[in-house]
Amino acid sequence: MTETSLVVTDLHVEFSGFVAVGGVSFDAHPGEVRFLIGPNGAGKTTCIDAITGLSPATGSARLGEQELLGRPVHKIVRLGIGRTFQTASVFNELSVLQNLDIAAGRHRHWSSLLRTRRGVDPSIEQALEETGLAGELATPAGILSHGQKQWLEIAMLLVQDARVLLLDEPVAGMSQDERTATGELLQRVAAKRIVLVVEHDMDFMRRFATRVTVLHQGKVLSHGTVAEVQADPKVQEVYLGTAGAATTDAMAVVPEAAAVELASAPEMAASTHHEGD
Amino acid sequence: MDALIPPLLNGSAQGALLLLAALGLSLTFGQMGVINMAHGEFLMIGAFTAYLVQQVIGASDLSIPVALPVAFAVAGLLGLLLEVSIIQWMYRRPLDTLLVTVGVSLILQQAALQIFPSQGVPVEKPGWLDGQLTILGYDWPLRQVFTIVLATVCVAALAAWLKYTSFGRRIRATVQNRDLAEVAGISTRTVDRLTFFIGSGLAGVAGVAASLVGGTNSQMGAQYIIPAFLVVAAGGIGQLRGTIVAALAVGVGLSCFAYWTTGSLAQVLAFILVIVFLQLRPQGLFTVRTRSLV
Amino acid sequence: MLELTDIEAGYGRTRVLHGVTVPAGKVVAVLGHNGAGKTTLLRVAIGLIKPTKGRVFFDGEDIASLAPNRRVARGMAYVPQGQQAFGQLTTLENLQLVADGRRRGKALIEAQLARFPALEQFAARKAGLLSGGQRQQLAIARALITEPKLLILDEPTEGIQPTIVAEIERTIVQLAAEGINVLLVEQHIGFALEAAERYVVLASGFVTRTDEGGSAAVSTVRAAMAI
Amino acid sequence: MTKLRSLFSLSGIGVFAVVLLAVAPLVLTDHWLSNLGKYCCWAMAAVGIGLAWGRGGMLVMGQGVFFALGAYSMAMHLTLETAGDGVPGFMVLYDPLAPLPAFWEPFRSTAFTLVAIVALPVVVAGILGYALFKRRVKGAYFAILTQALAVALATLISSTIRETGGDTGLSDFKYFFGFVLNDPANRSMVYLIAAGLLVVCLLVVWQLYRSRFGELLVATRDAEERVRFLGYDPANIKLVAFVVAALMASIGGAMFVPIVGIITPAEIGAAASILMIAGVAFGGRASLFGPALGAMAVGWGQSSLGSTWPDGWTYIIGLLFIVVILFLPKGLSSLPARFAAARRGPGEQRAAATATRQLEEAKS
Amino acid sequence: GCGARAGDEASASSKSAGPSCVDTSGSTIKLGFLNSLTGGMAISEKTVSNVLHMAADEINAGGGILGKKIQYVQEDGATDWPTFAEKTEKLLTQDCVAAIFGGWTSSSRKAVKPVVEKNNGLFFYPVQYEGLEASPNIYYTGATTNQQIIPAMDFLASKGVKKLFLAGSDYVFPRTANAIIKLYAAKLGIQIVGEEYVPLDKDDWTTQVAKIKAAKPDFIFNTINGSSNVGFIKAYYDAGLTAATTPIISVSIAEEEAPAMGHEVTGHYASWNYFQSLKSDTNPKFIESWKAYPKSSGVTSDPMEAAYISLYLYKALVEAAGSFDVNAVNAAAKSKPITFAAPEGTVTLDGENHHISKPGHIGQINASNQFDIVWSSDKFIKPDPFLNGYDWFPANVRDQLVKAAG
Ligand SMILES: Nc1ncnc2c1ncn2[C@@H]1O[C@H](COP(=O)(O)OP(=O)(O)OP(=O)(O)O)[C@@H](O)[C@H]1O
Ligand SMILES: Nc1ncnc2c1ncn2[C@@H]1O[C@H](COP(=O)(O)OP(=O)(O)OP(=O)(O)O)[C@@H](O)[C@H]1O
Ligand SMILES: NC(N)=O
Ligand SMILES: [Mg+2]
Ligand SMILES: [Mg+2]
Repeated sequence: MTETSLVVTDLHVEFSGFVAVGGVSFDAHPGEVRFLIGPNGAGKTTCIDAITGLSPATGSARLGEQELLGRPVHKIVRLGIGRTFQTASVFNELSVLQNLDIAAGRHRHWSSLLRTRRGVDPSIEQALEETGLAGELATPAGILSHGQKQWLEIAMLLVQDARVLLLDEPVAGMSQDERTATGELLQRVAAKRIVLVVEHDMDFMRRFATRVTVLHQGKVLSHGTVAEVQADPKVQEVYLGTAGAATTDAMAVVPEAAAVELASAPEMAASTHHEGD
Repeated sequence: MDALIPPLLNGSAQGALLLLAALGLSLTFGQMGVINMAHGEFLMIGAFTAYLVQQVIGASDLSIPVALPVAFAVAGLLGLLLEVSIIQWMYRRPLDTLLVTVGVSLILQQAALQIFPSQGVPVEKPGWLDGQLTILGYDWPLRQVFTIVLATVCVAALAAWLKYTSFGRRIRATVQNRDLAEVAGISTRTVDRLTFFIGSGLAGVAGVAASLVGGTNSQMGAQYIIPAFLVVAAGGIGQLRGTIVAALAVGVGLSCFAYWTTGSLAQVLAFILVIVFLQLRPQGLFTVRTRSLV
Repeated sequence: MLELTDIEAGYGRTRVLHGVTVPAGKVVAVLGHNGAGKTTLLRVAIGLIKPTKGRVFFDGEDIASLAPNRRVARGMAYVPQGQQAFGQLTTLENLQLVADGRRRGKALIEAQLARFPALEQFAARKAGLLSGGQRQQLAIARALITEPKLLILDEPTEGIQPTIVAEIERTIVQLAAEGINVLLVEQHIGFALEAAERYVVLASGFVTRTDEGGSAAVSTVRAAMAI
Repeated sequence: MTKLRSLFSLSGIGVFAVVLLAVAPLVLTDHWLSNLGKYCCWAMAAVGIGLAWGRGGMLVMGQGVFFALGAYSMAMHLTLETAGDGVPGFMVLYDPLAPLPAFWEPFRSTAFTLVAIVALPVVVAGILGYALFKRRVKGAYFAILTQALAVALATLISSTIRETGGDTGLSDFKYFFGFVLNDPANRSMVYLIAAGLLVVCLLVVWQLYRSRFGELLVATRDAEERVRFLGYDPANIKLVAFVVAALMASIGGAMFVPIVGIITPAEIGAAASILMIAGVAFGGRASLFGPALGAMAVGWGQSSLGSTWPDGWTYIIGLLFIVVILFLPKGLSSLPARFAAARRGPGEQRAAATATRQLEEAKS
Repeated sequence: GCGARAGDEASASSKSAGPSCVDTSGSTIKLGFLNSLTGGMAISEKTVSNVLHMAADEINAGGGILGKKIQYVQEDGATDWPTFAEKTEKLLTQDCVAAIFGGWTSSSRKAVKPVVEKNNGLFFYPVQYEGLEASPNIYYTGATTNQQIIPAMDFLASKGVKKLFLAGSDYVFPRTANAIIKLYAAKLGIQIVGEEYVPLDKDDWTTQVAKIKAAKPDFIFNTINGSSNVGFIKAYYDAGLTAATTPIISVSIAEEEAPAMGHEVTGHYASWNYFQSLKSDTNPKFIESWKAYPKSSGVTSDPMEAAYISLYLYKALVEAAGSFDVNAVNAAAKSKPITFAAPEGTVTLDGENHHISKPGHIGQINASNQFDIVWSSDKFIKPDPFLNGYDWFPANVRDQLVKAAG
């Protein structure tokens, strides 16, 4: 694998004595949808916080040759790391287009800041299509619904052209169809980028994960393919419970055809935005 | 020693007065997030109340003890009126409360100027505050000791109220997330009103203490408001012990600087030091952090 | 117990709900896509949004004019979407806040701490420092402490680990069995339909389907959601 | 649509310029013209506050500090110009034998003074802003801190009477860069410079508001931490707005001196700084013209209502604060939009048609 | 087009002082009253403003000035010196008043001065001040230093004071006055054991009083203005100082202020030219009229008296000149001695420096907050704003000041 990878080695995060992450190592490569799972409080979000510079950490997190730890947040972003938040945060007063335009700004020369936006960047248009937000272009982001905001966040990552996407529970609160669409979007995105997803939706994980790392109490409990992890009794005990085997969720009964049909973005948009039409 | 003890004694009294002025703010600003620029005028109202009490019962030994609860009630009720009429509509934009209350403070100042004699009114010190206490061979005016005792009592009462009743929790919950507090069964309106009543009432008490220090006139509140805010900010928003430490530090600092340099420069130095301190510790002395992003 | 009829509501001039009626029932599930108006509906139910039209009945009484905290006092409890907690208060204080003034307040807190071990472990930690899932557990515990007659849950299992999701699902079924009513927004359609006596499907603020739960087919519901 | 709006604003600035620069000198008496010049100076500071506060969310309650930098730079120069080679008269009063304080010396130079008016606020605001924003000081803290700075500076000036003229201030200037200030022709020239500078300030914010920077600034106001995760340092974004605002205040202060003929700590202290904000809030903090017009209106109110009804004026300005913030948080300039929206009625707000049209327009 | 540049002064000054717009054709004459009715100094200035109204009413009742009734325009200086300048200009150029009366602080006067000079107007200033000034466009009816400060020092010397402490507000008057006091004290052999200033708008004096107590002076010279005095007095008594041990001599506490201190101030001294207790022919009438005046505060004081007579002085000047014209008024002041039977005695205007002669008095505060006069100058003191008659005042300073004043 010649492309740059994200390599986390022996990551430690401590909060005034409490060890939230105690020596976690994992890696993620372009072309895969990497999952990070584990019980509540296992340290997943904290790992992402550490990689993105939000929490002070020791150990190492490298993107290719670049060490990420110890840099300020915005410098890490400029190296190509993008993330979403467990609770969606977008610029409420700005329109969807403006949100995306700002996200796209990282690649522009600073002098372009002083000029007026003319036209819509192709990358923005594409991201709008991908996430089905095209109809909401002029909507202030503050009045989007929960799920729409999450899509907007993903779209912002896309236009940001991040090399690494760290997604903290990206499908929480989405309906099954929307989860499917999002998962497929992530699969497409992952072709050229590193995608790391934190999720508790096991059906979602089963469908889209290539490799999985399980955290527990700040340590790696297990890792491997979906099947390997699911079969691990330790994982079943602390995390999966019966969900490892049973299929309480509707995902199992989704006809493949329906999923495919739903995957095309414009229809998805039509189903979510109302009043407008 | 001569250069240290007197400013220390003076300064702790000055700090105590500042603490009294800041105590109400640590509730309304620190806990509720309301930036009440009219707090100084509530203090002024407390001082005028002391005057009126003296007019009614004479400047007897009793006048100040009587004036304290009356000033608390009067300033508190005015604060309540302010909350009900204006502040209650503004909890979702705390920064704007600053501007609204600037308007209130202008109006209260002008009203005081027109209602009372323009040169101010005299509030007399009761006889039992005449004299000094001798500490380490230095005279400590009883009036200063009284201010310290008063501040201590108020702080203790407030701390106990916040700690031993569930009210402290409810105030903090209400400020953090009104909707959530409401659906957690808290009557946020009651919490708001009561907090504002007590915060403003404490300003009234501070006003009685201030009336024994300087002039009682329409401008007096303006002297206290910015230092009081600085003290609350430097102490750490919502941190009672921070407010106490900061008030004493500023009081002693002011006094020392005034002792070593000049009164005017002392003001400047004290301000600059607090500003620099806040720059170094933007969350104040005692910090509370959360992970929430925005 | 809770019944909403012909609700119209929104934000400012934006209307989100158009004549939504939610029937009474032991467990009522509200289903719908993102932005369909589910959360808005629940906010109307608890009183955070005043509907511009329609009526809200609780225990046979019109409660449309009651403030949320009065509704809570009458036995409604609400778990909002998005892992909400009072971040500056400790976990324990978050619970004490609702237990204050209740008889057996201490015991109620104990019971919830037993149900959610993570909360017991981090009782002294500021809730703002908890992980997302821990906060969500806290939110549910806070609602349960009030011993409500009606529990309103907005995607309660969002962000929670599978073992505890199972625990919460068990709890919901159990509460229902104990006679507590539940109004539930849930994306796990399977579970929602299993638990619900009745369900309502919202699409773009309109009710597109109302039916008995239990035996309902997931595909029918999904079709109704996509209208 | 946006394009149209911004052209509309531009022509608004044009009209404003014509009124200030051509019409006002023709119709106003000398007294009112110089008053108008004074309002223009406040308006410059207000335009900056609009940028920093309205768009950037930084409630700058101490613009008096920067106003002072410009004003005192100018006043020191004019004082020295009036004093000729000697020490200014007021200094002789307090200490006849001491020399001119060292920091006064460079202000003998015209060039240095002009540079100082521009560079001082940039440097001071730069350092201050850098320190504050890097430490993530914001909201009420920021407001109170800046206010405290204004108080501290005013007190410092008051307490250094020999060095700065103290509470009494600096006044009695005879010349303005070689021009005799008493000459009406020169006074209208000074007015025209101030009015012209105000128009320039408006043009600057007009461009900033329609630029990407303007959007970024609003984004930073709404979710500062989130901006970080898009690869920007919000501290820098805020810093730019803060420095520009400081510069505008400084220029306003500098022009205030020859127009009004006196500068005192009261013009830069807490009350003065708050009054500047009053104008901005009144006119509309986030709008283009609101801050300038609001500041001018407050200035005019002070001159005219303060005359006819001195006791009442304080009540009016107090009520203005309350009513505007309570009922019109976006200021008077939001009134037209409100009426329009009310007429349009509900439902159409998020009309998809508009969005699509905008997309088309943006694409082309 | 550009106007005059430095150097072509002649053309400039002729242009600037354009023809006066004062309208003397009707049956009334417009005068401007300018005091702080709002802000910190309203505390002192409101009374002065009220007494001006009373004087105007009196003069109107007596037939007005040159047969014209006074029609006054009241302006608020708002305790803001630039506002004083703006309002002065407005009164002179928009309202076209014939003269302006008011002001209190020296700062306000210094703001007004260039404006009245530029527009060739008239300003009547009624408060004791620090001297070292004489403008052709200002008439000073309050004391200059040699009529108040110097008598006070003479009084202290006569009492055998050896150690003096100076306490003042931090602005031009106390600073300058104390500079002069220090010069004169050196001459009198009085040691200055300390000097403290507190900003006008602050009134916490506790630390400064502690310093005073430590310095053990025989007397305190008080040049504090406004309500800051209250804080000073309170801190003074808190510290256990008394009139018996460490008396205060003040130049700004008068009948009005004494009862407002919140502590009885019996036994302290003040140096003024007028006291309510003064026995003179015209004083009883003045006191009576004031007590009867609707907005009265009940007592009279030196600044009020000076404001009161400023209007009468103007009337006398105009009637001597037979005209409201500024140049004519100034010429009349120079050509014949203007005298006026003031409550403080018969005062004479010095046509050169525009100050008036005044008697120096030291009063001691009694239990009813009135002043018992304990010392008086042997005659009316001629105004000497630049202290020409005092050899201890350095000539080079005087020269520089005169030069700086232009
Ligand atoms: N700033 C902090 N101070 C103290 N403890 C913290 C802090 N941040 C996180 N923690 C603790 O670290 C642990 C890990 O939290 P983290 O948010 O990483 O969990 P998570 O794996 O993302 O869980 P979830 O699935 O619930 O989102 C939790 O117990 C949390 O309380
Ligand atoms: N504060 C608000 N102001 C204006 N519009 C809002 C606001 N909150 C929500 N909306 C709009 O109301 C509609 C319904 O939102 P709501 O949150 O009720 O959806 P939801 O069904 O709960 O979606 P989700 O599953 O994503 O949580 C959305 O289109 C959203 O844009
Ligand atoms: N002249 C005075 N007292 O300022
Ligand atoms: Mg997490
Ligand atoms: Mg929702």
